[in-house]
Amino acid sequence: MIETILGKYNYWIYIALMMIGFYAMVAKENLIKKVIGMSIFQTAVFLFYVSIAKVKGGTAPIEWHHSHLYDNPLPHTLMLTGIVVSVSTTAVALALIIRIYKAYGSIEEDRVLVLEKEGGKGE
Amino acid sequence: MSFILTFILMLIFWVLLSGHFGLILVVSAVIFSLLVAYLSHDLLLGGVGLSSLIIKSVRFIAYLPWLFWEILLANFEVIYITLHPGMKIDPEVIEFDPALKTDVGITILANSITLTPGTVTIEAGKKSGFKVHSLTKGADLTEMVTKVKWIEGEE
Amino acid sequence: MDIGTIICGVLLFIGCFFILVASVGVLRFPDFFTRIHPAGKTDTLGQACVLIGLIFYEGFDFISLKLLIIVVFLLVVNPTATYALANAAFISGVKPWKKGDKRQ
Amino acid sequence: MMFGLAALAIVVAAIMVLYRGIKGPRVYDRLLAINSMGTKTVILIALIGYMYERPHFLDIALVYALINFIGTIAFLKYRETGRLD
Amino acid sequence: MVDIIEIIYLFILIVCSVAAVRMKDLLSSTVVLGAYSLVMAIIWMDLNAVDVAFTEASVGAGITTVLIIAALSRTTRGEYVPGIEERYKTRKARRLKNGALFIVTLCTFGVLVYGTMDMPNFGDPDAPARHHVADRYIEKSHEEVYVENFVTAILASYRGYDTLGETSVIFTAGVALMMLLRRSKS
Amino acid sequence: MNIIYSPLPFMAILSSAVAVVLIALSYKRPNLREFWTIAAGVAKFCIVLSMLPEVLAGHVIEFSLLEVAPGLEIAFRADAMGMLFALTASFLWIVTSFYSIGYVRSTHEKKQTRYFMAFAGALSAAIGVAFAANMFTLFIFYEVITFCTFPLVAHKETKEAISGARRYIIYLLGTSLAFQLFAIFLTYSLAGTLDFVPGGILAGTGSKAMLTIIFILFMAGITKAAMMPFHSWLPAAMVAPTPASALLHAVAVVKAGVFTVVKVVLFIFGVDLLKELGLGTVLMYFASFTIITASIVAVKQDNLKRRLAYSTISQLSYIVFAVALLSPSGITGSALHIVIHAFGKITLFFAAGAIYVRHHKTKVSELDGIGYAMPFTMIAFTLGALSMIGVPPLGGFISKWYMFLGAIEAKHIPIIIMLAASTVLNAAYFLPIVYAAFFKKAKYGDASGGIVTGVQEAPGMMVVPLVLTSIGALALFFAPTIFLDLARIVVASVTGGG
Amino acid sequence: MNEHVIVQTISKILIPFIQLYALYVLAHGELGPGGGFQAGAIFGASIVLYVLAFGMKSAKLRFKSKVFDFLTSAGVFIFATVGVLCMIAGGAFLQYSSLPLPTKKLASGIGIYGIEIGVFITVTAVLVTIFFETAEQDDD
Amino acid sequence: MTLTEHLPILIIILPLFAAVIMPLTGVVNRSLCWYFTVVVTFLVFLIALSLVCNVMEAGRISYWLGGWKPPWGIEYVVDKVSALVLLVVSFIAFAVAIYARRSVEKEIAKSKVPLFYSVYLLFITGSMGVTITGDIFNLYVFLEITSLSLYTLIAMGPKRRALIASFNYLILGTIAGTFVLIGVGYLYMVTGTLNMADLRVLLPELYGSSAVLTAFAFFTVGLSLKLALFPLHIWLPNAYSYAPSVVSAVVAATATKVSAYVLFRILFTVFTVEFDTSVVPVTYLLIFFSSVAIIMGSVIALSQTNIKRMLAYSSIGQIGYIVLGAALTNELALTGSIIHIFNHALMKGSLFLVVGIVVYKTGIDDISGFKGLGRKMPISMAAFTLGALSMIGAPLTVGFVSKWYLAIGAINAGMWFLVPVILVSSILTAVYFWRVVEKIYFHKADEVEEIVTEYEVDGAGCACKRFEAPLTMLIPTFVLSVLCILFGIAANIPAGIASSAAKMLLGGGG
Repeated sequence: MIETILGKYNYWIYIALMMIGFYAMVAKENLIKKVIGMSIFQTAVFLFYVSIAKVKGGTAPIEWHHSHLYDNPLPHTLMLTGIVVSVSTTAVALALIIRIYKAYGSIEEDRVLVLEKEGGKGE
Repeated sequence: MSFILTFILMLIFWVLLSGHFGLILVVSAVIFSLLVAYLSHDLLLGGVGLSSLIIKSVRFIAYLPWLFWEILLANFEVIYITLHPGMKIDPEVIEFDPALKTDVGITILANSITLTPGTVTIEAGKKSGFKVHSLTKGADLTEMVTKVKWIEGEE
Repeated sequence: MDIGTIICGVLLFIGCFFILVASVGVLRFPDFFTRIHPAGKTDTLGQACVLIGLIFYEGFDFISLKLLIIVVFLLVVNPTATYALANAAFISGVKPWKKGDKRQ
Repeated sequence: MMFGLAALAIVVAAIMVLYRGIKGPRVYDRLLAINSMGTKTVILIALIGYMYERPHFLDIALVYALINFIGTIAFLKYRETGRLD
Repeated sequence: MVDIIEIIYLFILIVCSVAAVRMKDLLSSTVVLGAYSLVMAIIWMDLNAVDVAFTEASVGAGITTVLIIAALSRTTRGEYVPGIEERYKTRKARRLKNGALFIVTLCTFGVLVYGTMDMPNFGDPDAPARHHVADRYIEKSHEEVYVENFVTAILASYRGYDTLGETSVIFTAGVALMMLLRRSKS
Repeated sequence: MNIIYSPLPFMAILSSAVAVVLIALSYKRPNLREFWTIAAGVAKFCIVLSMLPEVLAGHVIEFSLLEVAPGLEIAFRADAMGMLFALTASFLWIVTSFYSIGYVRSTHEKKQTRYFMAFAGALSAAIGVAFAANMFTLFIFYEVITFCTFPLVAHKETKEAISGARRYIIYLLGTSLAFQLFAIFLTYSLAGTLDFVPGGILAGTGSKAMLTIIFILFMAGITKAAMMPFHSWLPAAMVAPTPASALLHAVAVVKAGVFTVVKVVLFIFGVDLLKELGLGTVLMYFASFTIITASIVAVKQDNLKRRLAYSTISQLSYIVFAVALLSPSGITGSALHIVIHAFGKITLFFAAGAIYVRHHKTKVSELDGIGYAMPFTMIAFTLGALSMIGVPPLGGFISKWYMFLGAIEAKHIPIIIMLAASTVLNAAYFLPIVYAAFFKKAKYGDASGGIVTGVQEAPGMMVVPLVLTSIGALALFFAPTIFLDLARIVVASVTGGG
Repeated sequence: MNEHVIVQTISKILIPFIQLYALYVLAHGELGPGGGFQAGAIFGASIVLYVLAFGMKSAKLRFKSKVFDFLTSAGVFIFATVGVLCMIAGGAFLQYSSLPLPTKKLASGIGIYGIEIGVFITVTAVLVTIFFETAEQDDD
Repeated sequence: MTLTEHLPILIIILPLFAAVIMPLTGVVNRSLCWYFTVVVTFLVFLIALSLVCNVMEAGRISYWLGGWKPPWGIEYVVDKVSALVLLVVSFIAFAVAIYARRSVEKEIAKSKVPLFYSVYLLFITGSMGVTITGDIFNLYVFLEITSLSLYTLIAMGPKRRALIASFNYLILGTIAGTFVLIGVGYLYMVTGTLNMADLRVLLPELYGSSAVLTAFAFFTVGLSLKLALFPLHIWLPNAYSYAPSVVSAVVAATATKVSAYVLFRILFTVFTVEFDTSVVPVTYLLIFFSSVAIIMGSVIALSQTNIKRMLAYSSIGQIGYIVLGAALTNELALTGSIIHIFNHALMKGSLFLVVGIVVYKTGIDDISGFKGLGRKMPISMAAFTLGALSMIGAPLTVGFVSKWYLAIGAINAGMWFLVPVILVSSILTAVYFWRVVEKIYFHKADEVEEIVTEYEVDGAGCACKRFEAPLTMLIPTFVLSVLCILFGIAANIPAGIASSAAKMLLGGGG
């Protein structure tokens, strides 16, 4: 049991991070907070992937005359793509937030919904 | 003029960074240096003559050892202040106008002031003059101002 | 153990000491303007020391050149960042702490 | 070992700075702390490179050295004019 | 030694993320997110993921923070704090919603923990992920792709098509931004 | 029994479907439009008629159009049972067309094009039901009837019309989707086919409970047969223009319903299976209940069309009841009643329409003395009513006779009493009208202007058809050979050649 | 930000170096860490720095947003074209070894370099576009 | 290699190229964009058609990207299922592209039209990339392209509410995408491969492992979120109803279908049927949720007054059908499910296109706005009626065919109690569509006249006359709705493909 917990410490941290991000993403009213939560959420997954790649005593996956034990390069590659997706999503989300602010004058989800019902513009 | 200089500078920088000389790399080094030079030559060395550039660079390099010495000296002072349990600080804001003419001069002076412990530039500009936050009272900056002016070549 | 390693060790020690002290300063000092002193430059010096130590360890090759470039850039960039920060705070009206004020 | 100890010292320093970064009280304090952490990161990356005996990852440290302050400048501009353009 | 640094940094990571999420001032939140990114870069280094660290460095330091600040500059900085009355009015609904979401989060957490139980240990050299496909990349990429960086070899050659997808994603984001925010000149 | 492959059944359907298009295209020229209607009616009747000799000779005409999906085939088969229905429907369509033309012209209805299109569409579908070779095809046309008749019911576009139409479609579509389709699904998955086979396809395929469920679902799903719990759409649909009601109630919709019931009973389950399950008796009692109840309700109705509607409900149940007897004579009676009731009821509706057109009367209580004003109409009405009651020498007698025989064959003696009682009830709701029309004095000084002395018939376009149909009702008593033969062929096939 | 002489001066000095460094990262993706995306991000950052130091107006004079619109497309186009060229040369999509070059090593190198440049161009252009569109206030 | 062998990649690359060039085309000549889009989507459609033919002839086509053998490189797989989905997506894309011209002119700012087409094509690219790929990570990448372009397209809606709809979708879409990514990670961790076919070989040994179960759970939840299975549908109604008409149509017709397809892939290709049914009883859960979706979607649709929202909720119900068919895991039901992907695309496409026409012409998207339109726009309304009949599942329409297969499949699976679910929802569908149809034909138009003249561009605008939409909008709409009938009558063709596809999926062919 102890070994399971200690042997996978990276994974536990990733789970914790992910949950923090996930909760922020769904529960926070502020839209920018949601985006921040999203960022954390996605980074957590990257951490998970990169943790898969790690090998004890391994070295970075760039050819090197000394070592013969490399870390797994594939997850790294995948996560480069992941980061790009994350940045793109963040950018689009921010653009939407700016537009929402322009239209409603608020970036709080519940306020915006109230304003939508009332048909007015806040602040 | 500045284009060529920037190009050469960039090429040198590339070589320092790279240390590889494969065919593709060398070709791309040249192309990329040209590209950067094209894009940014007026930024790095906009409107500066070659001779004054060399003079200023030499003077700046000559200025550096003194600066490092000052930095080192004053650092110990900060360490002393920091670690002293009594926290012997008495900050003040000094305002003065060094009457520097060039941007580079102002920058050098401001950053030098910031680097030498005990003082941090909090405002610097041609019009507004300098405002310096000092940890202890009575910081003396005149020597530095003179030296920077010397670099600028205004004496 | 060659001489480079020893010098490196010494410089690393000094650098780390500087950095640690700077951090203590950041923690201890009473307000923003005083904190910026250790954070802005004691730190810088410490970092420069560490990197120069690494240069000595490495000897002279392209890697140590790169280290040198890092040092140079750090020395150029750090004070600018410090200045930018101080200026931002100053412009938006943060009052410098005077002796006898309350800690912030 | 030597690098490891140095790195640990820097980690300790980073923790102290981070405390300031989270506690505040003002946003300037936070930014100051984060900025300071940024420079520590440069060192740490370099040291980790040496610990793994693969120092040519200094490229990453160089990135931080070169562009880490952009955020600070953006912050300055935002505080000063309220806009970034 | 690296492990120790990594563990410490992992905890710092959690502290940072909690702080970033909890702060009321969005600017501070952004700043702390910057710290998060820095810490993450170190962790990537510790995990030998240099390319990822590089990306994190260039994106985290140069782009994300600035973008969020830009968004703040065009919206508003503070998180809206409702007045006492309003808060009282919506308290029940909010509690219910947050409670439900918390339970959802907890469920996900449970599933993840459950899934982690059977994973190979962290850093296990015999883990299946390390073999099968990855072996070939490490052993053959120099002969087949003539590239020293395995990550680049996979990125550009073995899975080059993924990279095309990735570029398309970025392109999409660019066009999206033009669509959403560009003002027509007329 | 030979099978002849020929597209004739499909042509019969197509003829009026083509008419739909032609009518739509000539919406600007009323005369041409109505010509198409009539022409299609005649063409259809001719086609149907041309198949008659073959069918009477005991052959079956089959045509497979296409396979929608594996197991789902649109195919047509003209057999005796379908022929019965198709002949009636196609003949009555011609008559109704004339009547309709007279009706809509004299009431100046709007959207006549839509009206005629829907009419033609409904007829196509009715023939489709008649000639369907499998349950799937039948279901399709069953639904098409629903959709085509909807515009007819909602024709007036008043609130009342629309709500009536809504009820109409909810009942018909809802039940058919919910129950009938379900039953079809279950049937298919049990039997692996949906073809109508004399003697049934479900025998020996599923458990007793399952088959019972399917049977109940079918009976609940075929709402067009207007069995008692699902009957209320029919009075609601009375908001339609009278020719539409005539068509709906005498021919297309309800007959399609009972026809489907008959098909399901005889060709999906089969006589033997139902006997074995004992479901025929259940259905029979159900139908009997409807007959009696609907008749009682009909007596109370003052609105003429509503009274006719309840009469229809009761008469339809005769058909169901007769087939549920599962005896040869019963089936014969059932088949005959489809035809005979059609003629009788359409006459009654035509008469009601004529009264409405000429005098704007809709209530039974207003009809005093109308027989003198509209002698032809009311004589025809009387003939129709007598046929409904089952008085000789009218067609209704024959079918009732066979039903009695069937009940005796099936040894359901209590049922005979029910039949007698229902006949009395029939008389009770029809005869007062006849009595009032001819023997009561018209009330002068009525708010609606009253009845003016002298003959005031409806336009000839309306009177002629209704007289024709009444003559038909009469003729069926004297010359039922064709239909009787057809019915015998049906009986022969479903009872295993017995 | 006219008064920030220091920031402007330092930016002037740094921007060319950052740009060159970005290109260096691009070129050395095969040898060390880095590649098109990182290079693009760094290059984009240099332009962001320019905007921050000298203002949007000056930046738009210098870096036309139309050019970036063009580059946004051009990058993906280059990438895909490399793939299609491989197809035309008889291989599968993105199969560099089929490129008609003397050695496979060169073919692979050129192919990889080509797509990295494509990625680089798109990433730079998009990041700059994103920043331009996000940061620019509407003055109405 | 011949051109035919390159078709699997061309079908992706072609629209991608077009999307990339589109903004530049817009600089040259804005009106060129539309022609360009139409031509490209048509070519793509042709390619899809020929792929379908090839697959039906030769079976599974595999294309190695970069020439690398599958477990090492990325593989494109065209089999019967994916070919069918490709065909659907490309056809709808083509039809909607034709339709888009006038609608886009009206709803999108002029300077953004080229960008709009670009994003539209990216969306198509992404959808088809998701469909055709045989590599789970590549799937994620293309899923994200699809999502990002979709967020943008939705945000272009004319009302400001579109922005919130888009943002909410972005949040949930990102969660979904990341869940898929986690699933990919767990599978990769325990097997070391990303290729679907390879995974299928490697996974059975590991079925007991909790990591595999977790991966499966994340895939299922993430994809359910993407395809808006009932409790996770919250993003869909707003997204559909506030998006521009063109987008509503194309999204409703393709986006969720593609997600459903991916779910099939995960359920049947990556994992095996035995896993779905015996190791984890996920099929029962899916059956439950999809049944709830079928009923709830219809019930909620019943109470809607906005026509787009009504259609959106109806989509939720229809998605329930698709998932239900898959969850029953027998051949007939799966056939129904696959064919419903095809059919629903046709029906919903045509319905949304008609709504788009109405919005284009009158500016009203409320059900009451349909009053009396039967006379004014006979052709569009005929199309709407045909679509509605299909949705109800009247026989001889495509709707009936899918329901037939689903119902028979359900009975064959011994779950005949699902048949009432299908039928009840049919009735509910009938009720809420009939409401509209009745308004179209049997109600008098009230006060539409003023708005009509306001929107009447051609100047011929006498309100009592017809004001049918322009031909570019009318033709695709009508063609789609006629196809609803055509394939309802001649259902043998799609049913044949679908049933052999279902056989293949269940039989384990990759």
